[in-house]
Amino acid sequence: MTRKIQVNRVARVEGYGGIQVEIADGRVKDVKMNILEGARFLEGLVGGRRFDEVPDIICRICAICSAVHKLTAIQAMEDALGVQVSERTALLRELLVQGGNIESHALHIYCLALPDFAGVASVIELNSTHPDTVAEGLRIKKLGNQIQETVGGRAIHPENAVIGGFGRLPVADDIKRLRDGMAQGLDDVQALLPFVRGLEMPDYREGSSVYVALRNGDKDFSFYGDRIVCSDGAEYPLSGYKELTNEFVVPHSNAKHSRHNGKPFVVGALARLTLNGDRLGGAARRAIDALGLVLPTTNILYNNHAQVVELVWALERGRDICERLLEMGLEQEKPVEVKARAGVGTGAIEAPRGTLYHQYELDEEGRVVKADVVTPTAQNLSAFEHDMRAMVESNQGDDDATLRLKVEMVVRAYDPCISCSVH
Amino acid sequence: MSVELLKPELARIVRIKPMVEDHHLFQVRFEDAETVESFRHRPGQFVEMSVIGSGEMPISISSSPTRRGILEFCVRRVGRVTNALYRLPQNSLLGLRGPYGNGFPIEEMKGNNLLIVAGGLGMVPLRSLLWYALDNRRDFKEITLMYGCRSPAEMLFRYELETLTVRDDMSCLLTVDDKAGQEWDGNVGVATDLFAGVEFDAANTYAAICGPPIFYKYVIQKLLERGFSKGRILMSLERKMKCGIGKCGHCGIGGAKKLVCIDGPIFTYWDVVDMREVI
Amino acid sequence: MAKPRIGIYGLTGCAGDQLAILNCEDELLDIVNAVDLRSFSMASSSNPEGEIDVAFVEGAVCQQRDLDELKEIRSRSKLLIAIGTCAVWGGVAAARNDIDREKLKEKVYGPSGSFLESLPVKPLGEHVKVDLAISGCPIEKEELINSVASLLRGDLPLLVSFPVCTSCKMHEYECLLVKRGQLCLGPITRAGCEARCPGLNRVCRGCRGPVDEPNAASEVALLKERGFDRRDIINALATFAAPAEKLAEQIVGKEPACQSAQDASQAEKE
Amino acid sequence: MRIIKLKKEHLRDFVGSLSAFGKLYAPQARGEKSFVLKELKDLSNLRLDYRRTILPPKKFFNRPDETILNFSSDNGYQAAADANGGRRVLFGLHACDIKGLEILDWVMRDGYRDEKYFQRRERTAVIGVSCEPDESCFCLAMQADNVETGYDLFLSDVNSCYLVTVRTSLGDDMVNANQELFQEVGKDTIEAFKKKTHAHARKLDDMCDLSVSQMPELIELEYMSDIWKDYAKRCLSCGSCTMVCPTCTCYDIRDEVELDQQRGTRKKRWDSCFFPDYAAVAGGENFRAEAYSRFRYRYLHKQDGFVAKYGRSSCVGCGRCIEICPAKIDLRDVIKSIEGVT
Ligand SMILES: Cc1cc2nc3c(=O)[nH]c(=O)nc-3n(C[C@H](O)[C@H](O)[C@H](O)COP(=O)(O)OP(=O)(O)OC[C@H]3O[C@@H](n4cnc5c(N)ncnc54)[C@H](O)[C@@H]3O)c2cc1C
Ligand code: SF4
Ligand code: SF4
Ligand code: SF4
Repeated sequence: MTRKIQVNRVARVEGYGGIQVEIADGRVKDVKMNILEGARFLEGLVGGRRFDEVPDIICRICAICSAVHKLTAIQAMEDALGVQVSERTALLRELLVQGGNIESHALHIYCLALPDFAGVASVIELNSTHPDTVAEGLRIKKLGNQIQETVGGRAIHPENAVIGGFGRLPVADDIKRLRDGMAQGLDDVQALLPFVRGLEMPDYREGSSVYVALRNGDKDFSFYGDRIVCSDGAEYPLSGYKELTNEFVVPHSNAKHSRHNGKPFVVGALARLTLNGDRLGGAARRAIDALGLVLPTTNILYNNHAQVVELVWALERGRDICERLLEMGLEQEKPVEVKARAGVGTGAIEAPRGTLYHQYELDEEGRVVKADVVTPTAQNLSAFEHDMRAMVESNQGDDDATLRLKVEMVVRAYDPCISCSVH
Repeated sequence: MSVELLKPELARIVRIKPMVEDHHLFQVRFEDAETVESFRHRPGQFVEMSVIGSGEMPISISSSPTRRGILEFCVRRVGRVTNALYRLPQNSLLGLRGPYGNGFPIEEMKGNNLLIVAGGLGMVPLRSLLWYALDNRRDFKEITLMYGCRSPAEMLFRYELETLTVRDDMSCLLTVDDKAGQEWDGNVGVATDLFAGVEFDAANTYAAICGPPIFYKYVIQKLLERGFSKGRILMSLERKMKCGIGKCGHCGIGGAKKLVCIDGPIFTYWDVVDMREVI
Repeated sequence: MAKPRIGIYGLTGCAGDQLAILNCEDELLDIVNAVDLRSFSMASSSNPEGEIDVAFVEGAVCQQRDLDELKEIRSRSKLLIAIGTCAVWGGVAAARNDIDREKLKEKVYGPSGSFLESLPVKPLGEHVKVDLAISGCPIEKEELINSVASLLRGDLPLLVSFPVCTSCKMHEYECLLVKRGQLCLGPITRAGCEARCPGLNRVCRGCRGPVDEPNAASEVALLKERGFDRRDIINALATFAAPAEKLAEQIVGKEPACQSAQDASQAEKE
Repeated sequence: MRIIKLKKEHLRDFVGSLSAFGKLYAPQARGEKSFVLKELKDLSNLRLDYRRTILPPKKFFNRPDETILNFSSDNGYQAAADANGGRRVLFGLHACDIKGLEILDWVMRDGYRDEKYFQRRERTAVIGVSCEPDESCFCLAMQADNVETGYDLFLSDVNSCYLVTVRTSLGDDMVNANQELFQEVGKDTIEAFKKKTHAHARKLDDMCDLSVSQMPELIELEYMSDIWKDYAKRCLSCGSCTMVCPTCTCYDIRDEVELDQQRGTRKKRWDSCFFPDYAAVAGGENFRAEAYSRFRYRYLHKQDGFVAKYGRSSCVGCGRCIEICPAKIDLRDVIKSIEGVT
């Protein structure tokens, strides 16, 4: 007897993807994450474009992670063109990354993931059962957008970030406002901790267990890094990301898959916490305890918890960056002048969903010869399937609807960004 | 008092009378009793009418100043604000400001014959003049109305006008381009056909005309043939308007030599004959 | 009055316009309370669909699946509103419809990607009737909220139709084209963004698509006069609204439309 | 008339003192090569070497985009509080801009007097400063190189000092509040002033070979000319020239309703006769559907219609539209094309 679990369109995720599970005679035969989102071939489309046009185009890969796409592209271009930016610029960029991260994590936790646990269809319904939580969540989400608007010039596709710096720097008053918002955000997020701790987590055996993230120096917990580290002990320089990802095409998905040593691996909040979590202090450390989060875990559903911890961290880190910027002062500075030249450059930043890589090869005129973008969701797709399989195997006794919800919860726990994965 | 010239006053739709398709007559009264008392207009003037929440538009006052208290507007449903107006039920509130525009030069016209020539929706501003003249019958000599529409079903104020055809103190000539299979035993043909068989004392007559752009061309030609001097042909013009008080610029004609909202909407043919972009 | 039935859909795109809706943090709950939300799969797992009054559709048509979905949505929607530059003009994905899809696929996916099905990228209006177009990459929150408020009344929204230069002037931003000689598309781009980019010292790249009557020929000519590389000009025009602005290339390429264009092509020959 | 002298070293002190008479606005740099009139918070930002500001002073009286009314479905329309109604001092306006304001006054007074505009005007002090023309200026041809009224004080640069013409009682108060900064005008200064004035006039004259005396007739005669079509091919209809013109006043009105459908605002925003929908009415009729007819209309209005109505062109020769046109259309060239003198 074959049993089929099918989800035509996974809801509460960005983009268009479906799930197909086939169980034959008690054995899980097939698990597929069908990525149905159309391919835009953006890597192909930027061919021939001048270097300075590329970040604005390529960030359109995804709205939710547009800030980090833009900054990763900028980083890659600066790498190729040998551009060094000021400390102020670097701080503002990190603030922008945090803004994107705060918005994205808040969106995912409060609007996309929590409804599952509360047994409702959406944040709108959640609002009738948990109005305070929703209000807090939307406030934090809005703060994330305010940061992106203030620093990036727009909440989505932040046009202010350019190669060499920023078009126009925010003024001190703006930064003060953000700092105060961050303090409020830290208050708001507290109420979430006991709530999330109390959630009932569907369990399953043997999820994916190789975690990958960037690592920065030897002290920081950061979304930036100088090397790629894997929980199986492997390490790569940023420019060696292809040895990690080994992207390949599978016929049921418009997005490529990645495997490391033939095995799926996981990037994202849970990976970052597993690998670098010991570097966390302050409110984030306390949040781990408050959530009762025990690491390492192979249950990807705890990625939701990890995102909560990172949200706390981002708010705290964001506040510190603001303080630092205010100390430094915010005199206007023009973007560093950039001269076209040939070269290859790599950029890598931790996006909300995991490590994002951009690489560009430029000709002497500074026009793109080759572009490569590897997104976190694409890296995670193999792991999606692995974890869904484990979830189904562990919960075969459930009826179809429950099982369907559980596999969907696995997918949602990854906080997939399907447009990103295809691009 | 508010310094904001563009501020409308509240008025209530007391009655909505569907006339022909997509043309309703709205009977409206100001909310404020004092305004009801103090509001005075001349035939040919218009108001800026606001549908609260949707926007504002210029609409001619279709009732005669001699019938006070309730103002009548005949509005054709054509776009955003008119559509919004049509959604309003009876008894709804509206915004009105005005009256604006010059209106017909009544004082000057008194003692003369009056010829009114209307085409289609052009009857709307002229109705005010018609009833004004009929209510002050002794001020005018002969009164003639010529009104043409495409079909009987499009004739505005048909019932009202048909009652005028039996009056012996005026001559009311109605025509349709095409019976279109509808009940009609009047004239068939374009408005200018009605000139045939009518005698004019052009030197002692004022012609007031209003209709679609093409209408002006033919009617004016007819009037000139009949010896009307350009200064005695009065026409009502329509242009895009936003403010109605001569500031927003949209209704300029002839390089804004004239603004339809304050210099018009009533112009003599002489006023505009040499002006660019008029007809 | 019954609440209008609304559906929010995304074809191929970055989801920026759906996110822009979710970014109305202060208004979101008011909006959804005022409507009967029939579909918004990015935000809800309960999507009863059925007949709807207003469909907001984001993204461009990039594959047969998009087209089928679009037609299906159209068939049960009274009003179909294209939201975002992808839906209205094609967006970034439509920049190079001149490249054969098979070639692009090969370039990005290699030989094993041959299963992928892909169409030249087109805005919605090329395939179905679009009742209203709210452009922007992404749409502007203000314009969205105003539009929804108008629609709730039963009025068609009033959208900005003048060019970015006009906004730029109202904000008194320094003109990057005239004063700094940069390649700005503001003169032919539809405003509504409050000239965001010039305000950030960045040229307008035309992310909201062209105005109703863009004089693209003159824009190209004046940019050439200022010494810009033809390729960069054409690239700029083709960034967000290639299906519309490819025209410019044709106009200028074939017959110089105006004096300065003539001069420019003259100069090129010499 | 009272004319006194202000040494340049006292300028800053004097300007600083003006904030006692209202919020002080003065020309300051914007971007790399532009200037704007904005609130002067730091005296060292004052830039009297400016040629022209991006927007003319009309922006203070006729705002680019403002809420004029608030409405609610049961209470109707209420005038919005005037956020721009306070006392102000505009320091550093050039003669052409002062003339521009005077022309604006005519329009705002004509027919229906725009009270809100005049309240703002009356609460605003205007202090003029003499200027150095650049290649886009042609104020002389437009009779706006000098103004006799329209200001409270006018500062004429005479080498190391300014001659200050006191025109109004308010100007007098401003001077009296700072008596110690001013001196009587000596013979040397008078001589220097004469020389400077003469040189200025010569310079303007040399720069400007434009005459507009027969424009109304010529525009009328050339109404059907291809000149309009030729220029319209280049014109982008970007609206910039009308936005920056000191005397262009067109605006659009729109309503914005809130989500609750109960409340909203009516807003007024600058409009331009270059836009395709400017003269378009319901049902698809457009009185100026062609780009060239819109291009022509601007000249028809400024150089013909306005002359017929007010006896002079509404152009003051400030050169803003010339400087800002991305397509490099120079109003003087258009005029010369019509005059056949190119
Ligand atoms: C002096 C005058 C008197 C008028 N009298 C009447 C009348 O009695 N009955 C009647 O049905 N119509 C009359 N009109 C025309 C009426 O103003 C337009 O039909 C109406 O403005 C259309 O508005 P809308 O929002 O439905 O159309 P849309 O096409 O959506 O127009 C949007 C806006 O543009 C402006 N506009 C559009 N068309 C016109 C126009 N023809 N004239 C002026 N402004 C316009 C208005 O501000 C309008 O709100 C008159 C016009 C003028 C100038
Ligand atoms: S910067 Fe660009 S948008 Fe602004 S006025 Fe100049 S050309 Fe127009
Ligand atoms: S200025 Fe141009 S590119 Fe920037 S947001 Fe506006 S339309 Fe888009
Ligand atoms: S038309 Fe041009 S030069 Fe004349 S006043 Fe206006 S902006 Fe200045």
